[in-house]
Amino acid sequence: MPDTVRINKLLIANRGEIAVRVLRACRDLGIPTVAVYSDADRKALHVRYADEAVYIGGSRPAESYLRKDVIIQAAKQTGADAIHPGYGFLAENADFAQQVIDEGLVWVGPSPRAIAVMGDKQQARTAVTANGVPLIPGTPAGLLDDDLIAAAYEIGFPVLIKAVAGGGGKGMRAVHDPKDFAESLATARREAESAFGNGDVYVEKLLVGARHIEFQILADMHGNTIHLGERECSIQRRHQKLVEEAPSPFVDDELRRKMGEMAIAAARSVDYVNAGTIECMVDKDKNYYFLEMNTRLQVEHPVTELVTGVDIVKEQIRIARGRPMTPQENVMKPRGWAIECRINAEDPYANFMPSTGKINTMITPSGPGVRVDSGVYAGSEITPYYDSMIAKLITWGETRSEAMLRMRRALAEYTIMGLKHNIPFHINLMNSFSFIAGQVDTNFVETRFSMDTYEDPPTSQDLETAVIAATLYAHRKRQLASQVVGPRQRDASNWKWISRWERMRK
Amino acid sequence: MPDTVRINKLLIANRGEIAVRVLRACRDLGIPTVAVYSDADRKALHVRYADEAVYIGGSRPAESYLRKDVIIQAAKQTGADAIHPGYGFLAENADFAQQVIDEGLVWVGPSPRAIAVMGDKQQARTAVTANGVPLIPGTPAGLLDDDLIAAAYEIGFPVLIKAVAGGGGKGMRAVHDPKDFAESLATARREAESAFGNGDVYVEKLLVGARHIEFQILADMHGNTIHLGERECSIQRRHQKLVEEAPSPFVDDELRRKMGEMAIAAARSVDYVNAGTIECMVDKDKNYYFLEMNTRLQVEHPVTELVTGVDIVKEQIRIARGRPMTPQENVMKPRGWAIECRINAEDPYANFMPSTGKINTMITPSGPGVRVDSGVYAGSEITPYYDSMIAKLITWGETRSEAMLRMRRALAEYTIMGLKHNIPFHINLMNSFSFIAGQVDTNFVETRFSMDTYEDPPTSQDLETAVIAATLYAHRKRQLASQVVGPRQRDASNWKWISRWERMRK
Amino acid sequence: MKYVTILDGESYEVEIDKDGKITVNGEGRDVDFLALSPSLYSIISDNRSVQLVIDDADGTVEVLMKGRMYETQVLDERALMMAQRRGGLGSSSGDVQAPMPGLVVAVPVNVGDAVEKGQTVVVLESMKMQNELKSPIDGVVQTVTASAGQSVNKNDLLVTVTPPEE
Amino acid sequence: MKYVTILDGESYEVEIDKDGKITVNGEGRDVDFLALSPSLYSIISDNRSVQLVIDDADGTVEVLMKGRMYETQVLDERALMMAQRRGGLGSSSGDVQAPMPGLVVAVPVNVGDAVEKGQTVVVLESMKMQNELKSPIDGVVQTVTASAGQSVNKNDLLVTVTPPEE
Repeated sequence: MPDTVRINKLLIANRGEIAVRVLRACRDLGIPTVAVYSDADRKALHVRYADEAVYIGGSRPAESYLRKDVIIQAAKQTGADAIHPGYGFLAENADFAQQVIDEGLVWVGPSPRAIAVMGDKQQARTAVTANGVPLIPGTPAGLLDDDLIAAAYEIGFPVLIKAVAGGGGKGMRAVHDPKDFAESLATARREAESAFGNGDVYVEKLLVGARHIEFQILADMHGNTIHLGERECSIQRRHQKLVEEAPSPFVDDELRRKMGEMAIAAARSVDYVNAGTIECMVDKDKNYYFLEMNTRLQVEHPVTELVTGVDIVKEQIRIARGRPMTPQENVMKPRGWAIECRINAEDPYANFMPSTGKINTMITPSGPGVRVDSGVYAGSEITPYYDSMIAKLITWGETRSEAMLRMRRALAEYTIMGLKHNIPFHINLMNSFSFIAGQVDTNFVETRFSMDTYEDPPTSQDLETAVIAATLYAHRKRQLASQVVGPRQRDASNWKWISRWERMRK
Repeated sequence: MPDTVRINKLLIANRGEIAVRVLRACRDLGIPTVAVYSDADRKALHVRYADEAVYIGGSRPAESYLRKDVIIQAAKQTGADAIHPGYGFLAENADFAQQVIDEGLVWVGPSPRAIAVMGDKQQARTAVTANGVPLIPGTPAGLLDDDLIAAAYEIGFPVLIKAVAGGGGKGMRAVHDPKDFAESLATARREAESAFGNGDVYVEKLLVGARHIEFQILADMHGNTIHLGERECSIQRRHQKLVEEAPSPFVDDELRRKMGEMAIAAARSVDYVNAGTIECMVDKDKNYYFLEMNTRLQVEHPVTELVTGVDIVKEQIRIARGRPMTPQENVMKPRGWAIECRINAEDPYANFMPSTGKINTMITPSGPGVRVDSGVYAGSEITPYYDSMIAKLITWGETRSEAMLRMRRALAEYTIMGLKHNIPFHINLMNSFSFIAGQVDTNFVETRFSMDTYEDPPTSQDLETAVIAATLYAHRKRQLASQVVGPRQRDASNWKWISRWERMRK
Repeated sequence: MKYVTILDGESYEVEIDKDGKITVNGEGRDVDFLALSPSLYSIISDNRSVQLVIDDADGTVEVLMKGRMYETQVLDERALMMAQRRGGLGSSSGDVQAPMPGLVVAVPVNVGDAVEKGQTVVVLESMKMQNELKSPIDGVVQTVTASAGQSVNKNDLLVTVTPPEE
Repeated sequence: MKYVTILDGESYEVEIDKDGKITVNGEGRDVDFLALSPSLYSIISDNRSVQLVIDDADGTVEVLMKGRMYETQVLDERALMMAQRRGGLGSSSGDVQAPMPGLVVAVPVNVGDAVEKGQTVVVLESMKMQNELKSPIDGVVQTVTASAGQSVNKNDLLVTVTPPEE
């Protein structure tokens, strides 16, 4: 039986919305917080909301958020006795977890061994197979290019090239035609090398028309391991999730029971403790395969929170303290429906190109059934140093259709100006018949969705309103330009200009 | 059995947060919306969020939001077939309700007769007494000043002077000492005359140390009348509610059962249909008295929504359509706890003086368990024409203490700049031991709470931080002032100034 | 630059050198002070992160921090000397101005009346509420420019009170 | 003032008189057009209330309304004449600029190459993603100023494409 420890102060080794999310949980628990920040983040919301904030270096992650020693030093210096890693950065770094524990601090996460095993795709496959978990056919890691191409032929195209160290779609490429294999392999290795410092990849069978469905696991030090039901994450682009929901419109009680048992078996294969996620692919015939385990808090955890009533971050802290977790049973009957849209600084009209800049106007949606997890505000700067997700918009409803209607409403309310973002993408997605019907797979966005065509075309009134607005805009701009006085006129009345300038300063 | 009618488009005869709240419900139901607006509200959020918006006149309520004919004309003109009145303005105007019905539109509210009876304090007392509802001892309406003073002596001081047409604390005065009676009476009559065009008042016994507790009623056209449990509204100042919670820390199951039955009996006494609220006073010995019935949606309805899961505005629309309401049983076991803080543009450091101005910065709290119902945004103007409530912050928790911790957190996150507001009041209230212990009555804020004293005094570190900040602020301001160039220097380089001015314009 | 800053009757000597380094009563402080928006500031000092609303009026710098108001007076050397010569710090003004547009309902004082700090001198109706404007100081009513029934604009001077002769 | 505004290949004649009154193809329209913040506008027209994001670039006025993008060209009389003289409306530029700071990973084209609209001409790494920058037009690569391994700033010109001779 583990000892219960106190957490007197907690350091969050992260930034952005997830740092704010963890801060909020600590506030709700009455635990004082320490934020860490880079040069680019002095004005960031997590720094503003934390009780203490420690500067840890330059804007690039390698200069700050990835510096293990500096972060541990920040905890020591402020008297923090626990570290929550969020997701990304050092969250799945077993060495860091070990270092935290060796320094006598509480690590809010699973054991370094569980992180290491699940972080290595091959070790993970070996571990879960021992517990009877089904896998997608694939190769081991460490093969040379020639062996990989041979294996790909053996598995049969289409195949997926995946980075051994990967996550979040980086270093991942689908190959449908054998002739594209060499080029895709090179790109995947390059991306993996650049993102993780490790260019090793492996190949596995690509399931066509399959869904990405994952199970939320919670496990405490008292031997309890449960699942909180599934999340549907098939709305992806280039293997990056864009929309998640809970429950999945595809999962019935029987499939939930079977997959849930499998997910628990997978977690138990590494004696998992704390919150984690079992990612699976599910084909049209409801065959399911273990993809990987994410040994951390997941971006999309809020949809599970809204349909289970469990505050997953609070439970993480509770579990890390050695206490029994609050929920004790698998969630077989989620309450209502929740949908999350990831709000990214990416231009859906320009191939989802990331956008940087300063947010000059922001109206955040609220009201019944709406939650926003965000790390930005009007006045904050989106820099090129970190990933492009700036907020998560989550809605809840009694039914899937109520959750969708609320999401449409919330998206219409959400106003973010100053940079390009993907809210228009989400608005169009929520109007797409396939999405409304829940008929999606992981290729839906890339192959069956477009920002240029609408199932419900604009009315002539819409077109006319756009024309009028564009014309008035151009007209005003032209008038404004004609009012700009030329240099000769300016000299006449210096004083007027000065007073005008002074008025501007106020 | 009533016919079910369709609502194809709904007009909201209101402004501010409650107009936004009703708009959101319509959006969630897929019903197109029409907003109405005055000169002052062209940029208001309810105008931005509605599908259609009709200009109805000048900024003063009498020139716009109180113009019955113009509002009904706006509905006709846009093809709206239903009107939701929100609260305030015409919400409890029986003539307006009748006019709406006579025009063949759906009135989202109770019958004109129920409004009329409950709107007249004396008729209301007569009606509910017939159903065995207990009343506070008091006088009838229409008495002259001399008769009122005589009656006051008979009832026994302290007494309360109340406007017959009143609501929201206007035209209401507590009198503890007989010698103050005449002056308070004059003030109450003057306020009532100015607020409602009716200076008639009556006198009733003032219960000392009593709580304000109210029950939410829902009743449909199918003969169902239920309550959704109580709200505790004792945190008031000058009879204006500032904080509400559900459930009440004072109400046990037995009291809830008894008061709930009484509330249903009161509603049934006027054959009430739609959402309404029975306001009661409850003394220390759990004696309870009917105060009045509010025949409309209540400002504080969200706390009930959060602990019952019922969307009251959606139910109002459902009921108005003649459909059976969704909840069919009294709510005897609220789920968790909810607290609402009214965010008012009032300066708690200057006797709660209302404040006007433009909001230049706003960060709205969010995350788990937080809801904000607001009608403002950064850039919107708070004018002197309407009441000072600009938003409602509502938090939910499994327990009262979790809801309070979340409220503290949300208040700390809430940033509104550009005018004075009462968030500092709420922060201090949430730290007050009496509030934390739930030991409050309707006089708590005025008699036992202060913004100048803290139960937990500032640390020397806090004091020093304030001193450093103040000094740096003054220092910078001084430096800035010394940089303003004198007129002689300006002439030298006209071009520099122009380009500077042009940069400013961007 | 040397300042004396007064809070709750206590004086703090604050020195800010050209590089922005700060000492308080002679002890060095590590302070990162940043404007987030007009009136809104962030301080990180010895790792403590605090958000503050700062405004000034009539020589007082008001700092609102974690829901608490700290009223300070920041005096540079010249101001300190002048204040000491005047024989006291921070005597406040007796002007009563309209805090917002509204309608004057009543003016319950006359020129020459002795009034106490906190005594109502004007009743102003605005935002559907009757607001009682109080005298900021003990003293004598010097001028009354407001009258019942009059509409006034924000910052209009309504009543002035002067301190009693000593 | 008369304008011809083009949307989806269709031309609308829009006239705005000195009082701000508007006609579209000769029919009067009741329009209340208001700036809410930079680029954000509110229109109330015949009671319809719509929020729009409007921006312009290279002669195109982009209107984003209810999650949909409308690309328009607004031409006054002179611009219309010039466009007609040029023989066409709205030929777009062949410049490929860096949309954000980043690292050039690859430049898969050379000067003189024929490229199609939408063909990748530069791969730029930024925000931990590899972004493929495409040619905006069919044409021939005229200049290549970017090279693999190079760090570039926002708006740096990387490649220019000119339309093929006709």
